[in-house]
Amino acid sequence: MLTTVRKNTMLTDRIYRLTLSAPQVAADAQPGQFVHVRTVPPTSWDPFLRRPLSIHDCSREEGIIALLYEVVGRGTTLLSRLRPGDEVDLLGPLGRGFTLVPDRRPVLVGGGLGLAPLLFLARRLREARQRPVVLVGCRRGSDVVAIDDFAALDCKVEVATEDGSLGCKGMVTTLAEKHLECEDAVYACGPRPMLAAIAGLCRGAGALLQVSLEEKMGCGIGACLVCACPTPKGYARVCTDGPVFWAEEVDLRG
Amino acid sequence: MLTTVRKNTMLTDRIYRLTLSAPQVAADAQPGQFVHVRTVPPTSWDPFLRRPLSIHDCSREEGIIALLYEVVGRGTTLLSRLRPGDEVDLLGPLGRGFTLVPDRRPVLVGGGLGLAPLLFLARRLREARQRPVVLVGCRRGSDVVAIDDFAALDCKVEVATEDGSLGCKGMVTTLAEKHLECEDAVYACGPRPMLAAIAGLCRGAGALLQVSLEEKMGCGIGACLVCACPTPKGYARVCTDGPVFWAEEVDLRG
Amino acid sequence: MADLTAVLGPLQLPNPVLVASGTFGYGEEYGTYIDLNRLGGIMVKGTTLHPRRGNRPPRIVETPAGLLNSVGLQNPGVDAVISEELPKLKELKCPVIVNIAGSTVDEYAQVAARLDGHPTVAALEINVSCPNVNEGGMAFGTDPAMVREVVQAVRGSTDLPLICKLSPNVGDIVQVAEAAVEAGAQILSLINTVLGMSIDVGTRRPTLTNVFGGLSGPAIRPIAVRMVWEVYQALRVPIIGMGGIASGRDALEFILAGAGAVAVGSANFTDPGVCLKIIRELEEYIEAQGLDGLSSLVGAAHP
Amino acid sequence: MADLTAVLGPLQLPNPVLVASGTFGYGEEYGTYIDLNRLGGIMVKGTTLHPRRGNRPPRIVETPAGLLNSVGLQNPGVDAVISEELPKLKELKCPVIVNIAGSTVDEYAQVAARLDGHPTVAALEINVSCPNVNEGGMAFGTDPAMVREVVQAVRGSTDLPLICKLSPNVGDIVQVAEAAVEAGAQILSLINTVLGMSIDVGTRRPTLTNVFGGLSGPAIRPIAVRMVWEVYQALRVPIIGMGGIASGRDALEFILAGAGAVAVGSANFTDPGVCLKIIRELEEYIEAQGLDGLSSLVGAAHP
Ligand SMILES: Cc1cc2nc3c(=O)[nH]c(=O)nc-3n(C[C@H](O)[C@H](O)[C@H](O)COP(=O)(O)OP(=O)(O)OC[C@H]3O[C@@H](n4cnc5c(N)ncnc54)[C@H](O)[C@@H]3O)c2cc1C
Ligand SMILES: Cc1cc2nc3c(=O)[nH]c(=O)nc-3n(C[C@H](O)[C@H](O)[C@H](O)COP(=O)(O)OP(=O)(O)OC[C@H]3O[C@@H](n4cnc5c(N)ncnc54)[C@H](O)[C@@H]3O)c2cc1C
Ligand SMILES: Cc1cc2nc3c(=O)[nH]c(=O)nc-3n(C[C@H](O)[C@H](O)[C@H](O)COP(=O)(O)O)c2cc1C
Ligand SMILES: Cc1cc2nc3c(=O)[nH]c(=O)nc-3n(C[C@H](O)[C@H](O)[C@H](O)COP(=O)(O)O)c2cc1C
Ligand code: FES
Ligand code: FES
Repeated sequence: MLTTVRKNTMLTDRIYRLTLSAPQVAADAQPGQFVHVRTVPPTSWDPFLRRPLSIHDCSREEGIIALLYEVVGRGTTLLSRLRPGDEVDLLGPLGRGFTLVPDRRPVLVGGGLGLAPLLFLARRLREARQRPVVLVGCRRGSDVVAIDDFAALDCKVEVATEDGSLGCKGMVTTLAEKHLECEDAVYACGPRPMLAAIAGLCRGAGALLQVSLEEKMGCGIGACLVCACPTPKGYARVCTDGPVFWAEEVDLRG
Repeated sequence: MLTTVRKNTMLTDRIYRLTLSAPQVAADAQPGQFVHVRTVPPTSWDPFLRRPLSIHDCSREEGIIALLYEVVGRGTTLLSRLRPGDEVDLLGPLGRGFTLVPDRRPVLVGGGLGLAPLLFLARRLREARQRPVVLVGCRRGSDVVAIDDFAALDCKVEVATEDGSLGCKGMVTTLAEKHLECEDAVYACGPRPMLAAIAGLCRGAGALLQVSLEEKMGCGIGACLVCACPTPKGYARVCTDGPVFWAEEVDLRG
Repeated sequence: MADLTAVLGPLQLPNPVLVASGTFGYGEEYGTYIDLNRLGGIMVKGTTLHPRRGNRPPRIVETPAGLLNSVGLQNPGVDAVISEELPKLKELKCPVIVNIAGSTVDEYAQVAARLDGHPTVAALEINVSCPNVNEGGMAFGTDPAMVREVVQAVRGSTDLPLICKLSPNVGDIVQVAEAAVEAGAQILSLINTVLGMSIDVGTRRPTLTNVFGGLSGPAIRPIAVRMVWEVYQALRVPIIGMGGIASGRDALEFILAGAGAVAVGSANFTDPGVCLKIIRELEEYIEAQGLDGLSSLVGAAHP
Repeated sequence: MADLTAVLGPLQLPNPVLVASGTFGYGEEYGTYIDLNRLGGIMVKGTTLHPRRGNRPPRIVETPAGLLNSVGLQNPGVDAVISEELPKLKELKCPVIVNIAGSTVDEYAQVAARLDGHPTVAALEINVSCPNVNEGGMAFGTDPAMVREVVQAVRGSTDLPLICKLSPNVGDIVQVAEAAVEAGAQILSLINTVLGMSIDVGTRRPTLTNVFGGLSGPAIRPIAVRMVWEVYQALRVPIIGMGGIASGRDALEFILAGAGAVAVGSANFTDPGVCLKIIRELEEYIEAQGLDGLSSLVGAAHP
């Protein structure tokens, strides 16, 4: 599906927000779902694969979605060159998103760019009259982005940085531990070790936990079986059985 | 060498003129030389090879060069997407250009996009106080471009189109035949059969003929030997022994 | 409207564009993107006697104009395929071809026997790129004698049209092709993935848990076209060509080299609509050239 | 400054980045783009006993992330190389390796004999991908016995360090590598181009006049890395790795797979400065990782 670049804003030296006119995606998207993005024009076969990116924000009314991405390799470097008016070919919305748990107190935990899907989630939680706490963990203070957007939704935001240059010094798991005394529906996205740690905390505290996982993808729609994620019942597909799983469904050490 | 797009103007449905800030190329270029252009950003390996394009026009003072190209395949399609401010990686100026023959009456013969190198040549001939006649052959009148630019140099231009929709109906060789009665230094670029026909005429009329040839290229600088052109003494390299040859040097049937 | 019917020995296809095994699951997922009935055929994913978990991730790594995969034949086993998957494909208008795999000659034969006579199955495609556990894990497809043995065993277990899918990881593809045909394969598929690998310079370890993977995508197209050409030249046998096809032009390249039909694999990942686009482009080509069908193009590039 | 010295058996290189034979001529042309003295070595173009005209054009066709070439060993013959080309390379600081080719075992031996003891030649690289006229045009490199014969004959004709450059168009690269080493090759180069072809759907004829061509460029990198890995795993012999290298990362992939040095071919076409860029990236990597040289990285991805 062809979409059009509205804006491609550099937020830090490595992190960009790409805003796209994509009415169909915006109409159907659920928080936690992703789009599968082609990074080159149709006449080029390299890079060959699409890139999965979470839907960072979404406005049905305006027909736009936003993606928040970090430049890590060839594909994201190409994305960073996009300019307003350029066309972007994407598939989506794809995958299983977050389940909004009613009657529970939500806490959103994002490690690094794991923050990406949580803004859209926060927006939908607010629409459902819940008021999530948002916990953000980053290496350095200069990597912290999108805080204002959460604040604009009237969410409480707490930050932990490893170098202590913003918020508490330390890991986001420390923040989470404290919050599990009152909040009991956890939505988390970030590196596996972080998710595994959060899962341990939630088991202890009796909180419900959903995690959004990453795995390299081929088709992105469930057909090729390359995006395998170990579960007690064999391998699940991150692209269609996930990317969001209930913590119990998956083996987070794998 | 990185150059910057000034303009990329669509002249017809398939023909574009790309104007680049390229002071070094502009300083060194001779008419008939070409540049070897990369059509994708450095993070993409497809299309892999550079594309050879003649230097269509050149201004030392402004540090700019112009390329005139037809969209025929993957590389030129990518070029047609370039916008002002984009960077273009090119090598050049490359190859052996036209030798300006003094004390002879020049006629420039361009078949189709073979016209490309002739504007720069006309400019240099004018600077040398010669006044070339320019003969242009095209399939259809709507393919004829750059005529005004020759006129602005005060060159006489005659056009032949196969469908008769502009200028004389017929081949540019018919125009050439007539002119060989007075003009006696011929500079030609176009399809092989046209060049072979012109060569026949020039032999008959005793005119000096230089031809600019095309062959698929790898390195573009003389090292890989893929751009072979048959000559009486074995294969020559179009990229460095040419692209401009004296008609006698090469076997135009090959 | 151009007639695109493709006839490959005992197998007739509504058009020559199939989807390649393992890249398209059992079709279902792509059904939301395209009308599956318009495909030339679906080659479903590799089926073994028993269920297979597949390899530990990562199972994929992108390479220049292609990708390496090491799915490791994850599949629910032939019985589940028969009870769960084939029924869903029953109403489909295009032929369904089941790709079969095994670790021993006997396993191939048993899988074939269970599928024999199944009304939803138009043909079997034997994937000989699997490691032979009785030969120290050497792939069946790298040795003409082992290919002969597998094909013969399968031939003895079913009356279904038989396609043998060759591995490109050999010195002489014609030799292997000959063995397959002599043993009873009526059609050849070529090529399967090319053995490759990638190393993660960060971890300094192979990127794929399985170390090696199969290279597919546009990168391998020139190798695949060459092998189709060689086999057609030598044997004039019906061929399904594949390896990097992503456009009508690419499909034509294989057809001109000698393929009576083609299969599209990795390109589906880039564009789920690519097969229908290819069919449309072939139709346009045939009409523009004033041909009345495909057959005059098959192998037409040979002198 | 990181020490990049690479030692491959009898051959010592100032750094591990060579340029691959046939893609760099005799260096001259690239001399206007880079300081040739900074290269790890130059492998000059394939040299035969007598001058060769080469194939009729077109000799190249672009393919996804790569290219097919069929230059056909155009070269002025060994005597002209000795009298015209080698003298120009005399002052160069980096080693010069001459790639030799032939149509018969005897031709290889004669070319080697004429180059033996030449002060400008640091080593010979035997290109065994040439067709053997005495075996119906079958490439020497596809048969371990023929490889053995060629290498032995060359070994008998020169005391220069001997590199055998293997063809990837085989089922089992280790077998061929073994034959080459047993016959006296001290170093192996791998890989040469992969046999491929392309068809022009406009003319419906093979695009290359020669029909087949050799595939090179990033497209083949995963195949090349796999073969370097397999040969290193089996033989722990000094290897010069090549095939699609275009960055420091790519070079490291080969080194970690077991290559003591690498050669860059087609990527020079895309960027004449690529070799110096790769050398710089390797230096940066070694310094960033706190290593004191390359040697601990060679083959480090093996368990
Ligand atoms: C469901 C899902 C949602 C994601 N959402 C975001 C997001 O919102 N923002 C963001 O910055 N990143 C996100 N990622 C990670 C993102 O996909 C990778 O950073 C990106 O693909 C890297 O591409 P590259 O070409 O720059 O890197 P390269 O390293 O050049 O990529 C090489 C290959 O590896 C794959 N790859 C590399 N890293 C990852 C990864 N972490 N996960 C999956 N595939 C990877 C690429 O897709 C490509 O196929 C998400 C991943 C998944 C699976
Ligand atoms: C010295 C020289 C000067 C040229 N000057 C011009 C010019 O000023 N304007 C212009 O429009 N064209 C010119 N051409 C032709 C131009 O190079 C091709 O049209 C262009 O490379 C096509 O690229 P593509 O990717 O669009 O086509 P594709 O068909 O996709 O290209 C595939 C491959 O074939 C090569 N190729 C295709 N056609 C030609 C051709 N005619 N000559 C050489 N290589 C070719 C490409 O470079 C590429 O490697 C010139 C060619 C040469 C050799
Ligand atoms: C993810 C993936 C899984 C595959 N699984 C199978 C399989 O199960 N059986 C088989 O015969 N081929 C399998 N293949 C090979 C393809 O069917 C096809 O032969 C190959 O990918 C070349 O075609 P392509 O370049 O169009 O992808 C698989 C390929 C991919 C990419
Ligand atoms: C145009 C061209 C000419 C080549 N000529 C030779 C040659 O004469 N001898 C040889 O051994 N290899 C030759 N090769 C193969 C290269 O040396 C190299 O092994 C191969 O291209 C793979 O490396 P690359 O992908 O970096 O190009 C040639 C390759 C190309 C592209
Ligand atoms: S990416 Fe293909 S199944 Fe998930
Ligand atoms: S293109 Fe390499 S020698 Fe001309």
